[in-house]
Amino acid sequence: MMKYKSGDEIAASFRNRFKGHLIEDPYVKTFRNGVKKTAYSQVFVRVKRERFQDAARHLKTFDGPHHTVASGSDLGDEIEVLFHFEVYSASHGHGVVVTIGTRCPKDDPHIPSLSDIYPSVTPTEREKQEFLGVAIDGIKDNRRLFLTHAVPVGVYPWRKDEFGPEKLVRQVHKDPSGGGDGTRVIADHSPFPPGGPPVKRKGGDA
Amino acid sequence: MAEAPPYPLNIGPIHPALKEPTQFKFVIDGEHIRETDFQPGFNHRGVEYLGMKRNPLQVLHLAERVCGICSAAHQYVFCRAVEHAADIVPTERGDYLRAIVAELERIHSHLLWAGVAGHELGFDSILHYTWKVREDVQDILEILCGNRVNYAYYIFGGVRRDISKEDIAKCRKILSNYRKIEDTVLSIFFSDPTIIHRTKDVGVLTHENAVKLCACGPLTRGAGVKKDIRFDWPHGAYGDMMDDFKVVTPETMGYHATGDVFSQIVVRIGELFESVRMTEWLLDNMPSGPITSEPNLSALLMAKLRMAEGEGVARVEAPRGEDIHYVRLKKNKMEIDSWKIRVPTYGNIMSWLTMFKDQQIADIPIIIASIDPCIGCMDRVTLVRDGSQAEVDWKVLHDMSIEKSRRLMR
Amino acid sequence: MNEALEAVIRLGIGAGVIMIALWLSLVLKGFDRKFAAWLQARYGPPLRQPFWDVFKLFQKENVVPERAVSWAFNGAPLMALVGSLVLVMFIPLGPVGGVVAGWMPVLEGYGDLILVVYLLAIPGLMMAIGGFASGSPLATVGAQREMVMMMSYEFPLAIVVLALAWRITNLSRGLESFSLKAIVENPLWGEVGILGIVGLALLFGVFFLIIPSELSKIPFDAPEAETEIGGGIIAEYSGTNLGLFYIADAVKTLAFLSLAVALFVPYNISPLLNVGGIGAYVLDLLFWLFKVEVLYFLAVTVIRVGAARLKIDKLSWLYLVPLSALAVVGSLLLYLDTL
Amino acid sequence: MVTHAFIELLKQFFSDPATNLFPVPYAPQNVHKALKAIDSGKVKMISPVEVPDGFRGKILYDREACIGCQMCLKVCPSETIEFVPEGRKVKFYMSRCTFCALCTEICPKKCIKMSKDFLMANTDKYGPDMIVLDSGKFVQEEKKETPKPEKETDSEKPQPKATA
Repeated sequence: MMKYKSGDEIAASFRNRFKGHLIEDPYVKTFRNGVKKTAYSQVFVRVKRERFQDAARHLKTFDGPHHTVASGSDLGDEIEVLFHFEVYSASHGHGVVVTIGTRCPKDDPHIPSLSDIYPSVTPTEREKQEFLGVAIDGIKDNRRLFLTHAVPVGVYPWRKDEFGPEKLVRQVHKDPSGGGDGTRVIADHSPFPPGGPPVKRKGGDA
Repeated sequence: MAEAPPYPLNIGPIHPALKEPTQFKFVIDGEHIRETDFQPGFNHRGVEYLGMKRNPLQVLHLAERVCGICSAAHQYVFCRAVEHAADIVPTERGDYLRAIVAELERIHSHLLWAGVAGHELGFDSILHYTWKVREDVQDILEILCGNRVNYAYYIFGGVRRDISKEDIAKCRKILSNYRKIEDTVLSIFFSDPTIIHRTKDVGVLTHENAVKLCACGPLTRGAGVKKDIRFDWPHGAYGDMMDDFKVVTPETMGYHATGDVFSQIVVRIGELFESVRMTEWLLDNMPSGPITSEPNLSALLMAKLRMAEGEGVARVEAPRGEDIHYVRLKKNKMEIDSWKIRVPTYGNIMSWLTMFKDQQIADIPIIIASIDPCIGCMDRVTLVRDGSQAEVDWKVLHDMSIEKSRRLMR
Repeated sequence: MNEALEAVIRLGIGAGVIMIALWLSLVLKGFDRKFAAWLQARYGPPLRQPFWDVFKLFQKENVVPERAVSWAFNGAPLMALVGSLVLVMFIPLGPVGGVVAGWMPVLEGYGDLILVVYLLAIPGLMMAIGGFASGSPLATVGAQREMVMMMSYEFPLAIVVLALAWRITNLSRGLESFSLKAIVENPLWGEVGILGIVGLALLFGVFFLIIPSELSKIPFDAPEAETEIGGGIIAEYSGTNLGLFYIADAVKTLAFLSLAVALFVPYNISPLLNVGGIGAYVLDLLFWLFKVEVLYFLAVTVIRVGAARLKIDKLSWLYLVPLSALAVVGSLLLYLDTL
Repeated sequence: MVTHAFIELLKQFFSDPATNLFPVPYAPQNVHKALKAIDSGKVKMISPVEVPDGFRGKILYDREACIGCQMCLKVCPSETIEFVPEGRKVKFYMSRCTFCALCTEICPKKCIKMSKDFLMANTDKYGPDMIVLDSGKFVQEEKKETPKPEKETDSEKPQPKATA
């Protein structure tokens, strides 16, 4: 029988490996439910963008990482993308949810793709591109996934800044840039305008 | 007609094989599929965006409406995610009642799926049979939760209603009815020659692909991978059940795990009756105590949730597979700061596309149905397009419908 | 003068038969739907529902797709209906022999069983033409499947018909070999020995399984396959055209089931009960209706609700190999019986 | 070939159908005329299946007992409830209601509750039937009545704990 590592051991392993490249210290949350109080835990690891792919590779040293989804949020000046995994899946009671995340500044919104390491991330990476306006370098399929071409390029529903969808809430037909009806956007359904993802200048209101 | 084969064949956005709008683009050569592409997004409702404008108690009932079939699963997982973020501990009895509703929902969802799969195969009688049988479990859910579809049963810290003695008796009676029809259902699905002909070696997802593409739910168990979040990540009452119950795979039912549609039928029908046994186990072993750790809703909302700061991930084995929510709460902010839903169908897209390889057109509906797709869960924004002259404005549609109603009333 | 009079009388009878056939076929369809519903623990639509369906379809707009070949697209349903109605003229609709020995199909003597088999192919062929003319990939796939289906089931059907016709000639009473009249008036079951009965039973079994496929019913409805290709051949049809196909299908069902009754169970009940006169005719008519309905229930309704749709490759194989082989064995047994 | 499905279907053929033919056996040609006929007693309506206790249906609102604290507005997920500043009362737009019953639980005066009425289909979503303004005084009446024994639950009694 193989040895299963606990959440704390996984967090410690990331802490040692990526010392100096961590955005915040990896932390573990452990919960106990039910009558028998069986423990299960989740680990949050936030790594700087440069070492993000390494962190994803490091996760592979634990048995059977199962990728579920990437979530993301607008933190104000930065955009955070979190990839949620489970290690020791199919282990009957030893699974640990590991979330590895990275951040990128809004004036340089791109992060590396994990699709070479985990082939199943492509749909969720496509979703992050169109919903957060963050470019994924090396994505396997650059088209939009969920948003139809009725949503203008340059509007990202999860952004809480001027690229957010607030102006679309009532008037879908108005292009935020002014003219046009905004419904026919770009032929290849790319989530970004020709120049790449929108860049927020520091201090500017755009 | 003009094109020489291979020619494109679009299934969707509206097609009898699809119960919800989505689009498949196939390149076919005679009866054979050469290439497949998939375009979701026809039913996107922006649930996550809506959620970021509401407080957790409101979102609880929005999360429920992400999907009609696995609504309890979405409430359950959202509850857990907020509890993880806000450090609320559910009560023991609450955990058990939650698991009961989740398992009952699995029974109803798998019966529903079995019917839909039968319909896709042209076997409508199975649809009528399973849906007739499904009414019973819907009745239990109605007794327990109040309504048949959106249960509104979960709350942070536990559940909203307790189960009474007579309700337990009613549940047991209905569950024993399910035990009685078990053999009939198994033989209808596992030994019908036409069903076997249509599902064996169709839409194969190999073990290797299931692991590599991170498939989830009955799909992956059909391929022989024992992934089941109820047991892998033993949350709630499932931690107590780990010794008594095992993951259902075709092997445990006495079949080979080939990963084809037939294996998935085996897994789902097997799980259905496993869930019946699980519910009975939960009813037998239910601990006493309060059903929720914070019965006062206003205190829960204004104190605990408003003051909470943190993030949480929760996963639940919905009937269709793994359901995961990520929630981040900020202090002194009523609204949820960040929310991400991932539904089983989303996780299975990549596996789905490999399943169409070298299959026939006739296999398309059952392969689509085999992962139990829930496009409505996966897509989450609706866009009302207006302004363009070629398209009908919603106001015009609204006026037209009012006019029609008036005409009918005459 | 006499010939002209006879032609007029036949025309009148023909028109009457068409009317009766249209009405009866829709009533039988109503029964089919009702029984299917009961099998599925439903109440089902009222018996008059098929009439409402036709009535409603005839009111609806007839949409012709842009890419369709409109003359073929519009002509096919009409020709399908005409084909089925002509078929009705050649097949005895009602009890034959016994008290009413003189009663025969309207066009009796103008065509034989070979013609009937040809006419049976016309509605299916027309549906395939309509499907190809629709210009939609779904309809094209459906039409291709229909052609494959026809090629498959016509083969065992031909064997069955040939075997029966040959056996009738072999009775050496100077009967015309392919005459329906001869077959109906000389039920073979009483004429052959034990081997022959087994052979006939095999042939009847093959014919029984050809019924649902000839009528494109589940599990043999691959050309229409609602959940796969959205109705296939009829995917693009609407309004009157669809209504015509609907009626053509109903009439063809009636005709084909009457043919099955005429070929294999052309018996009357009145001699058994010793009734005479007009009562015998009414009784025989009811008995004939009963036979048709029983066959409808067994060969169409029960099979339709009790099985999943087969894939076209399996379906084609089923008719070309096992059923054809069974038909050949049945014919051989019939032959061995004469030795 | 006799399959298990055939046997089950034949069993169903000889038993009663499972459907409840609500409200009339066959779809009427004109729904409104049919409804009028039912109202006038010409046609007998087949009643819908009974709903259990605790069903969440149309909202009942005791306007008198309401103190206008607006807690219900805070939890309503779908903006069903509108605050009317005159008199500090609320009104409910039933066409928006999601029947989650959060307002009934958070109400400090328990002046909102849910009835078993679920037949609310209407052509006008702002029609008089679709806006709940006042459904009589039930809070006081319930207080007057002798307190009903609560549904007996086994949560208070000791239960055998889950055994390992």
